[in-house]
Amino acid sequence: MFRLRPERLDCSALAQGLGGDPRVGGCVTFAGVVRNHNNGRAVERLEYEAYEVLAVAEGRRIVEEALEKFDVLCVECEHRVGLLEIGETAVWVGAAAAHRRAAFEACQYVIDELKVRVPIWKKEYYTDGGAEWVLCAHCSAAGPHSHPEHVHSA
Amino acid sequence: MFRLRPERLDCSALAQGLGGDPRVGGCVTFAGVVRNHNNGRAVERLEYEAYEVLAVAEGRRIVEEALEKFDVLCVECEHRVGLLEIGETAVWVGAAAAHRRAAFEACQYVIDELKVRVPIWKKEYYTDGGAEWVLCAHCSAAGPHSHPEHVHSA
Amino acid sequence: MKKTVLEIEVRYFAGMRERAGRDSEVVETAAGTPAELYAELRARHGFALEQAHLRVAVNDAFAKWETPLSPGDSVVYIPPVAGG
Amino acid sequence: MKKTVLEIEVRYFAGMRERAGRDSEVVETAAGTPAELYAELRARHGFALEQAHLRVAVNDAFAKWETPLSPGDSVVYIPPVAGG
Repeated sequence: MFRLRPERLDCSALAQGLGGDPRVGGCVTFAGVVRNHNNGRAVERLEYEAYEVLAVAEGRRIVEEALEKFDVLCVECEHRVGLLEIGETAVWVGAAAAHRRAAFEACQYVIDELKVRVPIWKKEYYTDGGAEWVLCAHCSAAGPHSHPEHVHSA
Repeated sequence: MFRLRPERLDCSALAQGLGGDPRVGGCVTFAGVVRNHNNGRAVERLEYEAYEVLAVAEGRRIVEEALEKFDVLCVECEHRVGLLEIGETAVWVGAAAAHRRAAFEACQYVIDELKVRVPIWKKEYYTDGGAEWVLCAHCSAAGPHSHPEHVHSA
Repeated sequence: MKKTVLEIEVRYFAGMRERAGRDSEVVETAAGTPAELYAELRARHGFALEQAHLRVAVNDAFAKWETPLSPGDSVVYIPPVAGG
Repeated sequence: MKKTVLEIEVRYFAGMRERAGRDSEVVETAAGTPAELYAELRARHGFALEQAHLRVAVNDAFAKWETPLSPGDSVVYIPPVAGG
């Protein structure tokens, strides 16, 4: 399941929800956290804006794909929208499986795909007073389907 | 840091402890959970026994290696000892980094190495009343340094 | 041949929303596809991004740039995403 | 040449502990290395595992099988581990 949330993500509850199935042997989680820097600039806070209908539809598709591709029992993902302070969780992904390899793979798949496919945008507010919608020069140059790891957040 | 614990692991507190550094952009965690089955037999509970001094020394070495090998800010690992019920967490690994790839790699490194190097053993109590120290036939045949993913737990 | 004029709803997000100075607008256009419509809107609002750097959604689903538009369609241009 | 007899503490874990029926014992042995000592102990307690499937620790650190033993050394034979 994939959800957008305007309030803080409850990572503890999300992690606990993963382990309900007695066949689960391993749970892998990823939390993307607001960093205090990006591309050399000091960041004070972030704002996430989503094209909600399509973001939820695409997020759910990615979760479904992970469930099909990997031998996992449960995959969950939530993404925050609105204003976030440093240290707050912007996105949380969890995968549970009988064996750990599949849980690692599914968790990585979801966050990798989310970052290139789900229509959510981020505005960085800098400590020097400026603010910018993050629009990676590299990605713009390479086209809309390229969005490698070098970018912006974790 | 690596610790052995006779009481339940507090995964929420462990996860929260990862994110303290404002440079952290991504946290990856792995929780190894007691499954209700192994190699086709129904498992009722588990017992973990450690050669404590060496287990702690080797566990800390593995955590140090992860900190050196990957661009991570924090790596933590705790392993349970004693009797565990189905669904309880036997081992928890967390890694925090500015960028997610390093956090995933460090987390996987620690659990992969722990499973082959740290002197901790597991006794399975089966629902049919039997009990056995887990001693993988494959691993015994291949020698002490071989202990691939097929085994026992996640 | 006279081109049909359609009413199309365009919604804007993030940097494009700020550049356009609005969340959405209904445009009357002779554009037959999202690609043609983007050329019009880019000229009107001064959007920086070339079409090649965007994706497009029609009626809340990803669509091709050459999909024929129908009256009342809702169009969203999607700049490079930055979630996570 | 007469071999020296050493007192060595051996501690047992997991299946070896249960097989030996004790946590530890002090053995007087003419074995000069952990390998020679394991052969003795295997014969005495009937341990199933061959040396090739074990590691050995001397004084709480991993050691080589041919490390010379000294009086008072503490030895642990380590069956394949199963943590995690």
